[in-house]
Amino acid sequence: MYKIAIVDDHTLLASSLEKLLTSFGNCEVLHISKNGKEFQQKLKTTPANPDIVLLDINMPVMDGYETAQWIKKNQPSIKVLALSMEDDESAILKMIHNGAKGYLLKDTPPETLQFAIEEIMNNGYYHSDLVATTL
Amino acid sequence: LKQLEAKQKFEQELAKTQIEIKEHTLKNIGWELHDNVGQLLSVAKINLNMVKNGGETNPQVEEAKDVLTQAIQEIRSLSKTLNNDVVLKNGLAATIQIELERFNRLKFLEGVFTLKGAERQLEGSDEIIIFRMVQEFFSNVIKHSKAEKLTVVLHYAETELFIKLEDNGVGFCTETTPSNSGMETMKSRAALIGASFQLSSQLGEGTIFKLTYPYKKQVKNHV
Amino acid sequence: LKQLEAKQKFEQELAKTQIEIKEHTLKNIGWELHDNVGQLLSVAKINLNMVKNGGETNPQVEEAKDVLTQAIQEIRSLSKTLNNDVVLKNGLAATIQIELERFNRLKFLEGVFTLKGAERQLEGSDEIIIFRMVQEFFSNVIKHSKAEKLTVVLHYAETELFIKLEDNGVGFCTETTPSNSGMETMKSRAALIGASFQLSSQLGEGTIFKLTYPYKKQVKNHV
Ligand SMILES: Nc1ncnc2c1ncn2[C@@H]1O[C@H](COP(=O)(O)OP(=O)(O)OP(=O)(O)O)[C@@H](O)[C@H]1O
Ligand SMILES: Nc1ncnc2c1ncn2[C@@H]1O[C@H](COP(=O)(O)OP(=O)(O)OP(=O)(O)O)[C@@H](O)[C@H]1O
Ligand SMILES: [K+]
Ligand SMILES: [Mg+2]
Ligand SMILES: [Mg+2]
Ligand SMILES: [Mg+2]
Repeated sequence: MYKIAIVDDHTLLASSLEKLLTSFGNCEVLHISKNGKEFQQKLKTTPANPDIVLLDINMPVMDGYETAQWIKKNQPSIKVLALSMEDDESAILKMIHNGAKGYLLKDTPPETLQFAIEEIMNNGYYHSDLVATTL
Repeated sequence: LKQLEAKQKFEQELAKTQIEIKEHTLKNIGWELHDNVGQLLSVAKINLNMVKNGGETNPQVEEAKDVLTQAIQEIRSLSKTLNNDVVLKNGLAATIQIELERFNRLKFLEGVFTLKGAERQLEGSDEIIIFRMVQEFFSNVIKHSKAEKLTVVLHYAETELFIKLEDNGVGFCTETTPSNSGMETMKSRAALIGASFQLSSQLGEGTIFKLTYPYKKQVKNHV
Repeated sequence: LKQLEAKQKFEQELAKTQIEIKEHTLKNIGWELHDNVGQLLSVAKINLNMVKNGGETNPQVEEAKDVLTQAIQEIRSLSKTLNNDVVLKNGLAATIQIELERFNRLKFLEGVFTLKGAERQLEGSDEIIIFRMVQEFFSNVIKHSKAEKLTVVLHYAETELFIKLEDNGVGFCTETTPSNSGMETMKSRAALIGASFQLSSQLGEGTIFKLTYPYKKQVKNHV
């Protein structure tokens, strides 16, 4: 079972994602946080660390850029998969620069999400066409 | 004289206030569209992607998914329109191009864009005023011409910028048609930035707009 | 002097141009949202309503429908935000109220509005400037205060309008905190319309803004 954490301020979206991930059969959602600060808290209070964090960008209090940077510095074994509405180059570059192992749009088909998780677990990264053309 | 000055200062501050309010509105809309409507549609799509029907796909669900994908794409393009507002950010050429892309996307007409010469950054205020003149011509094309095609040429020559806008619509008789506030404003604004323009049209022949803008002193190449 | 006048005229025309471009953008967005995104969502919903599953309802399809209904509602509310831009159309009180409703809807904070006395229509330009001052205070509340509640009182008294805005956020030390362009602009604009205001705050106590605007000659009751 891959252990996944979700960080997204859009609670409805986060809970839909949780259901989707659970439906894959090989993923288990450890916890959901509304921003980076809450995520830091959850890391402290939860015994198991996630393998992968699905990380939103636009969030109040502590956004995705800052959170990715913090993870890179303090929890380098946790892999960040950015999941955002934003499709502009600067957002993608910034997230990859801050250590994200992949970048998906929120309306990505489930097969792609599942494949990205597999790739990141097995090869350490997943670069979709979107990222490949940007880099 | 003092009174006149005070009045002018007031008018100017009022205009600035109105710009600020509009900017605020645009920012709010961009935010809300992107972070709220866009995400809701993603949620709907995630749900539909989870619909299992014993291996078979349901045609209505598939169609709904396609439509949602389109709607999300529309919202992304709209954010682009919102940002296009800041003329100086992308430069004149890109700003005009985005406007044409919008016409293409919404199937208003076919917009064709050509850039000649090396784009230069003009004075910011002049770029804004030129863009607004182009926009007024575009509005007229959409409102009056019934054209299917709109051709735009931006030619950055050695000492001046030439702009040629052309539609293949119904045209009008320039001698008998009274110009309205749209064309009148164009005239006074062209004078204001030291540009000259010419509008030629004939019934049944489409309409052509030509503008010449001599560069001012400090010109830099646009990045 | 002539040169100064020319420069002022130019600045004014530039501001007008910018307002026009922004209005154009807002109009395009309103149109595209309503006629394009809105329609797409309706199509998606019609499709989902046709999904038959042997009499049984599918929970994912049902959830998707609910979410689409929300998104369609959001788009309707956005049109309201778009139109709110035209301050004079609805009057100051309604315009402020729509702004507060937006905060409530997006769960930024709880906005509470009270109107005392009979609303009067102020001079159009003054309504715009007052609205912008209120908007700047609101921005500060959202940006700096971490407040959960924002209380607004508009009191149309006999000879003046009183406005009281209050948040229950973190507050700040008004003596040591340098005012930025937001507050500075407020000061000069208040002077411009003959209004006075006062900002009081203490760390941990929230922030209160009080404005007094004496009516000018021609006042009518607002319809
Ligand atoms: N591209 C065009 N194709 C056909 N007719 C045009 C075109 N451009 C302008 N016209 C004619 O010239 C007239 C004057 O244009 P003008 O832009 O001054 O006013 P308007 O578009 O009617 O109103 P507004 O003041 O809102 O711009 C129009 O009413 C129309 O009859
Ligand atoms: N409602 C509030 N709650 C807490 N602090 C506030 C509030 N309003 C203002 N402040 C403090 O006062 C400072 C000055 O406000 P001001 O509006 O002048 O500048 P600003 O909001 O920082 O920047 P801008 O120029 O973009 O408005 C703020 O930076 C903030 O520290
Ligand atoms: K986002
Ligand atoms: Mg978000
Ligand atoms: Mg016109
Ligand atoms: Mg401020």
